[in-house]
Amino acid sequence: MTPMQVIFIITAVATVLAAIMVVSRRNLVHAALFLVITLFGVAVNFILLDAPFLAVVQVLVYIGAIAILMIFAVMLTRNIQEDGAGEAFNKNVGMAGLVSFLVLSLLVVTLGGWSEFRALPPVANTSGAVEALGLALASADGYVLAFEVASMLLLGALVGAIFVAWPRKNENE
Amino acid sequence: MDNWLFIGIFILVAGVFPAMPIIMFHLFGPKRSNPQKLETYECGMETVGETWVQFKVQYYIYALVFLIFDVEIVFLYPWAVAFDSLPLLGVVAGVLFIFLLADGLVYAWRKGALEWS
Amino acid sequence: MDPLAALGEWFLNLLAMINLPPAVGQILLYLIGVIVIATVALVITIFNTWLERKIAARLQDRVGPNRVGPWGLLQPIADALKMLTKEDTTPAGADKIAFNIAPILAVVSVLLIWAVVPFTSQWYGTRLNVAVLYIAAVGSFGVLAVLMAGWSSNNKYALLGAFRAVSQLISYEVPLLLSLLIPVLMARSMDISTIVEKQGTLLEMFVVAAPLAFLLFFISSVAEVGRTPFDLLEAESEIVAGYHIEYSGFKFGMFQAGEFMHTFTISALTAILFLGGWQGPLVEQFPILGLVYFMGKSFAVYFVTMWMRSTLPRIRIDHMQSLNWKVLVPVALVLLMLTPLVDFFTKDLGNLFSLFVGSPAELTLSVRAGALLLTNLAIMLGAIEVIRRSVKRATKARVPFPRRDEARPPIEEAA
Amino acid sequence: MIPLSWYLLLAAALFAVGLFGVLARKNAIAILMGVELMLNAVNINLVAFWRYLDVQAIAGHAFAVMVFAVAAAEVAVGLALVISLYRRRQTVAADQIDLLKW
Repeated sequence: MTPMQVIFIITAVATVLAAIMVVSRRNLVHAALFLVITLFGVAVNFILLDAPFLAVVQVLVYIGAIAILMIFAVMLTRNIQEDGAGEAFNKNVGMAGLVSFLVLSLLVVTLGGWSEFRALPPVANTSGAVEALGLALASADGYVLAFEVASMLLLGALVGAIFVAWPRKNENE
Repeated sequence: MDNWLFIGIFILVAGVFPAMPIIMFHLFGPKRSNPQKLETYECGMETVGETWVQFKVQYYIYALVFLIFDVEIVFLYPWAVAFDSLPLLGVVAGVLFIFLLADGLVYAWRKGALEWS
Repeated sequence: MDPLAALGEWFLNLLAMINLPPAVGQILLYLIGVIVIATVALVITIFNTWLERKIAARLQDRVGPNRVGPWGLLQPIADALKMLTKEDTTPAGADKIAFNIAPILAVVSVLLIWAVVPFTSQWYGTRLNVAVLYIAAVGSFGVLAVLMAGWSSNNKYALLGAFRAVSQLISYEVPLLLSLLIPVLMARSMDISTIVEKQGTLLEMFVVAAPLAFLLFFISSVAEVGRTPFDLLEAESEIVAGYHIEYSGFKFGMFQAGEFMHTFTISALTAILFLGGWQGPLVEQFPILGLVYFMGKSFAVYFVTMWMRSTLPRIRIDHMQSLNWKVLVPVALVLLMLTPLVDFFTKDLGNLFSLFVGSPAELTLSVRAGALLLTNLAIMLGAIEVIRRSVKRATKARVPFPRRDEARPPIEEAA
Repeated sequence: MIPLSWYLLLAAALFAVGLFGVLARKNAIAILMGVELMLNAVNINLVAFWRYLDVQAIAGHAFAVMVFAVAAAEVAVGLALVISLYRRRQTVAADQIDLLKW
């Protein structure tokens, strides 16, 4: 085993274990903190895949913004009654477990027998990726449409979310 | 990859540096604890109820605007790095992107969602 | 040859002689480098706690610490010893793990920035081609630390303080990220060492071409650290002490140390991104001079933060949010829309003029810097005018405060 | 070195865990966390294929960045709905939100 493989296995196991904690903890703040560990594990995987830009963005966007927003929402909607006695799962838990187990085993069986791409291609210099991405995002034969549509999507999300979350005038709190 | 090995080692060492005095402090600090000391510090009053405060929706709105801006700014960094090789269209695309971003702020402002009331 | 590089070479050779594989030697070298950088950052922080007390004292016409050691220089050590005599308490209802991790995370998030800070042209932890975003990303662990500390204390005031602190931190991260984009745009690189290298001459310093971005970055960084005038996180008169109310001794000390280190870190970052870092006269011949320039610029910025701390009053929470969302963010957005356009159209102007005079490169540079400077000044003046008018409109409606004799009518003569 | 299938297996595991979270959790915010896990699994796949197939083709990066944008939009609107719902019905349990159910 090479050192790279050891690092990969450690992060992969930690990532998946933390993910399991995310879906099984009843305390939602704990679940969100485990989510942070999972997200960080994914960022480490991006580093191993020579995509440092995406790793940094993963930390900045997911941990710095999305996880924080999740924790905020958990605390805003905390209900004393639901906190202690409430169940973590709904009544479909058995079915859900079965479905996700089937999906996983299907993927594992398919991928387990797959022998292509055993080794990393030797292209070591991926440092130009950020510039290439920037160029692709803003050029007409690249993704300029997707770039602007993403902006519109985020604008729509911002407007919609504020509209939904902001209390109406006639609503007495 | 070597750079990131350095960062990895840095994360480990940076964790050990502040942990050391805390552990030392835990081991060698005085321990004269009693239940009174471990109570929640709330101006000497008895704590009533669980720790739970109904927070204003305002906190959520700020976090929300921050999230959207955060993601949009991340898009702009590669654009800025590639600026030298961009044609005029590319520059305008970026400026349009920022303009759309500003629209969201204008909406939030007009809605009064940015007021701290 | 650079003395540190020579030392590293010698160390690697030494390890090779005792038959260690080169990879292990490299890792050991990295480990030593990491420890040296982290120690330097911590020592500067410890020194700064003394410096800050001394300068705050001078600004308020006091003497400051002067008992322990010469000029009170050993005061930080006395403070640390005092902290060691405090009791380590963990409140009864606290979430133990999160409660103990939070102070460590608060220091880690700041310390990690020093991994990419260039001290001179040769001395830096490492060069990342995404360094600027790395710095922003690492800062998000600080936000997480605050939220963890506030929540795990199981205390209403701590939680409320954490919410206030986090909403301030994430709000000011928006203008911070926006103004960070300007140096990246002007250097065409996210590598922080490249950004310094691009600021070779006085005219090339980014503060000349983008003074507004410099101001935005500095203000939002100070708010990010939570120093006066943005220290409402620990406004003692309002919310007891903020998110770290339940912490004692060294755990509390870690939050304080993190804050001190963060203040110097943002000063260093301001010096690097806008004031040219280690650049200065004669730095090519003697790279070691770079360290002097870098430290000099950093401490100059740091002095400004200390000066602000001793002179400005605390800002109100609604003003704090309005300043961010209604002044800094719109100004940053306008700046960010105009800078690329101006930059793009002045890119080739130098070639045009060079038909008549001088070398094109130098001319382009001065034309571009001049145009950007004018844009910045125009936006700044426009913003000031808009703010002045809206303040004027807002204050007209205000009822004047009654004069003293009107407010309290004379007491009728008693019967 | 690490074969590509290892990354795909990791992504598959994350995806299955996230799917379980989406289907089985009661709290609406926990369901959103499950969705985040699934989106992350997708991103690992995208980046892994980018690295192993063609580093020059930037599509892997571009799609991954788009996934970030979509995830952010989804979380923003989803959590806004949850908060709005909590204000009216005092609940965040997904199986009690059945007004549209006949």
